[in-house]
Amino acid sequence: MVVDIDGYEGPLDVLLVLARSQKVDLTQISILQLAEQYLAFIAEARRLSLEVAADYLVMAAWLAYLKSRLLLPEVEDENGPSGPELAAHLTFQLQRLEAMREAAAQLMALNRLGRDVFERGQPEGIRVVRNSVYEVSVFELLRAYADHRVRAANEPYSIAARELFSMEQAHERLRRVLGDIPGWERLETFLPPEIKGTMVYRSAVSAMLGASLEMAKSGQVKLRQTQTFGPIYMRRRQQDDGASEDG
Amino acid sequence: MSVDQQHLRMVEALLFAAAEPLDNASIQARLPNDVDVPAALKMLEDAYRERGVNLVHVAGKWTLRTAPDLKFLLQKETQVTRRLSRAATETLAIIAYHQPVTRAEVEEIRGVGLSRGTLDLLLEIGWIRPKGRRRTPGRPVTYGTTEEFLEHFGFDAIEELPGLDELKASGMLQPRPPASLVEEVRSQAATDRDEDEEPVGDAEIAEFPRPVE
Amino acid sequence: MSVDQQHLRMVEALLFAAAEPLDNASIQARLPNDVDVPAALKMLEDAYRERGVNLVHVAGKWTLRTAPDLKFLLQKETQVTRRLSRAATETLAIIAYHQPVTRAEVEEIRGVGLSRGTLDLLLEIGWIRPKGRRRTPGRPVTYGTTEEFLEHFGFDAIEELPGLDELKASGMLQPRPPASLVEEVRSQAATDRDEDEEPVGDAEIAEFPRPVE
Repeated sequence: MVVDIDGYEGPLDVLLVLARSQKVDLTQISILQLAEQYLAFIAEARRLSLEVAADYLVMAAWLAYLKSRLLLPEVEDENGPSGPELAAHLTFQLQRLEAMREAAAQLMALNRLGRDVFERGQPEGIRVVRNSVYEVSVFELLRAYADHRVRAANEPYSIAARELFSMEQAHERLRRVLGDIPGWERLETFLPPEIKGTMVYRSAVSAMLGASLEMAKSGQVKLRQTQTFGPIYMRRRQQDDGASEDG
Repeated sequence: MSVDQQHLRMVEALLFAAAEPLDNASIQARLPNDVDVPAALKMLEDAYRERGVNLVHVAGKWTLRTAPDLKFLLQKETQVTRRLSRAATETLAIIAYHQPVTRAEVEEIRGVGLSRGTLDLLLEIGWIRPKGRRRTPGRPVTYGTTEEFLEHFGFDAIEELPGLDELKASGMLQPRPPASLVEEVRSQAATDRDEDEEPVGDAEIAEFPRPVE
Repeated sequence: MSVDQQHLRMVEALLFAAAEPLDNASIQARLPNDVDVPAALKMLEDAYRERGVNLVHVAGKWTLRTAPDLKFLLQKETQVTRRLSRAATETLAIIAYHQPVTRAEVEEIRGVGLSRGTLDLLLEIGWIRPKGRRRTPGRPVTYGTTEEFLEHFGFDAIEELPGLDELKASGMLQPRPPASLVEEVRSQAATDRDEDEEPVGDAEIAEFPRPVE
C-alpha cells in the first residue's frame, strides 16, 4: 500500500478515499471494514516512520473503539450512543463531506462572471442608488480593525503612569492650609477631601507625611506621634515653641 | 404607466452603461415616472434572449452579460482567474449550503481544522461575510454568502444553488444522520458481526473522543 | 464567407465585453475564418441604430455607446460614491468596537491624533453619533455607531461584529494579539456605559451636527 499522508485533508478525507475503494454506495459501506482499512493505513504510515498528525491518530483510536463496539452485541440501556449509532454518524459525515465536495465542484463549474460570462467592458458608470455616498465593505471595516490591532500588538508596551498624589502637591497643599491650623490636628485631616481610591489615598498620606517632615525640618510645623503606628498630629510652629519636642 | 419604444431605449441605455447590476428602484429613479420599468425589463429580457448578450437577473438585480455559450470566444481574452485551493472551494460550498454556519461547524463537516487564511481569503474576495452570532455558548460568529457571491455565480437567490433541494431532502444539511441511515447501518453491522470471527482486542481502549460536536 | 445569426451574436458579445474599441482585424482574429466581419458589423450597426445603445465607429475602431440623445440619463449620475480614507475607516472600526468612546480615547488607541475632519465626516455620513458624556474631568462626549451604520454593514446588532478571537481565527490577525482584548474592552465599555455615563441632554445635542438622513 502506498501511504501518502500529505495528500489528504484530514482523517475524514482518508476515510472517504478508503470508503470509495469499497466500490459501493456510501450508504452500503461496511464501517467495520472501513475501520480496519484505516487502521491498516495508519499502521503502514507509522511503519514507514511518516509523521502522522495527532488528529489522524485520534481517529484511529476512535475507530478501534468503534470496531469493538460493532463486534460486540448491542447492549440495551447503555449510556450514550450505541455502536450502530456511532457508525451511522460516521457514514453520515462521509456522505455529507462527499455531498459538499460535489456541490463545490458544481459551483465552480457554473458559468462564472469574468471567466465564462462577461460584463460590459466599458461601462459608463451607472450604479445602484445607495443611501450612502461613502462606500466601505464589511471586510474593509474588519480589516482596518485587524490591521490596527496587529500594529498595536507589535508596538512596545508602555506602562501608563498611575495617578498618584505627589510630594509637590502635598507641599503645596500644606503651605496653603497652614495658616488655618490653630492647634494639633491629625495629619489626615489635611488631605484634600476629593481624594478617592485606595491607591491615590495611600499615596496622598505618604506624600503628606513626607512633606510635613520636610516642613518640620525647616521649622514651619511641629509633628507629634504618641505611639508606634499611632496617629500623627501636626500644628503650625508658633513663636514660643521650643525646637526639640517633635516625636 | 406604459412601455413605448423610447422607454425601452432608456432602460437599455441604463443597463448598458451600468457598472454593476441594477435593481428596479435604481432604474426607476433615473426614469420618468410614467415608465413601467418591470414591463420594460421583461420585454428587453425577451428581446435579448437569443442574442450574443443576455439580460439576466442576479441577486435580485438586472444586468447584461455575454451569452454563456459564447464563452469559448471570450475566455481567450481573460487573464487567468486565481484558482482557489480545494480547502477554499469546499469551505465556500459548505458556507453556501449550510449558512448561517460557524467556523467550528465548517471544520466538523470537513473533519479537519481550517487553516488560517481560508476564511480570510473568502472574506477578501467578498463571497462570504459574518452574518450574526449563534445562540450557543460562546456565541460564535456565523458566516453566510454575499450578493457578490450570487453575482459571480449567476444566482438570483441562494435557493438556486445546484442540488439544494435534494441535499435538504436527503438530510445532508442537518447536523445529525437521518433515522433511516441509523437503521441501515445497524443491519449492516449485524451482518458484519456474523461474518467476522476475528477476536476483538479491547484492552487499550478506555475513553476516546468522539469525532462529532 | 457569410453572416448568420450566430456570427452576429459572436461579434455582439465581443464588442460588449471588450475593454476598448476593436478594429476589424482584432475582431476577425477572434472569430472563425468563415465570418464576414465587415458585413456583420454593418448589420449590427443597422440593428442598433434606433436603440438605446448604438454601434459606433470611432478612430477606425468599433464600440458600443449610449445613444447621444439619452446621455442626459447618465449625466444625472452626479452622486459619485467615494471611498473612505484609511484613517476614517480605522476610526470608524475603533468606534464600533470600543463604543462608547471619546475622541481622546480614539486618539490614544490609534496612537495618533485625529484630524478635525475625520469625526466630522463620520458624523456627517451618519455612521456615528454622540452617545453621552463621560463622568470624568471635562465631561468629554462619547461616540457610538448608529442604525445607519448597522444598515450599511448589514448587521442586526453591534454585538454581531466578529470579536478579536474570531478575526484571528479567520486569518485576519496574523500575529498573536494580547488575549481577547476586545472582550475586555467590550465589558469595560458596558461598565462605563452604566456607571460613567449620563445620556446627552437635548440641549447638548444641539451643538453637534445631526447625522444626515
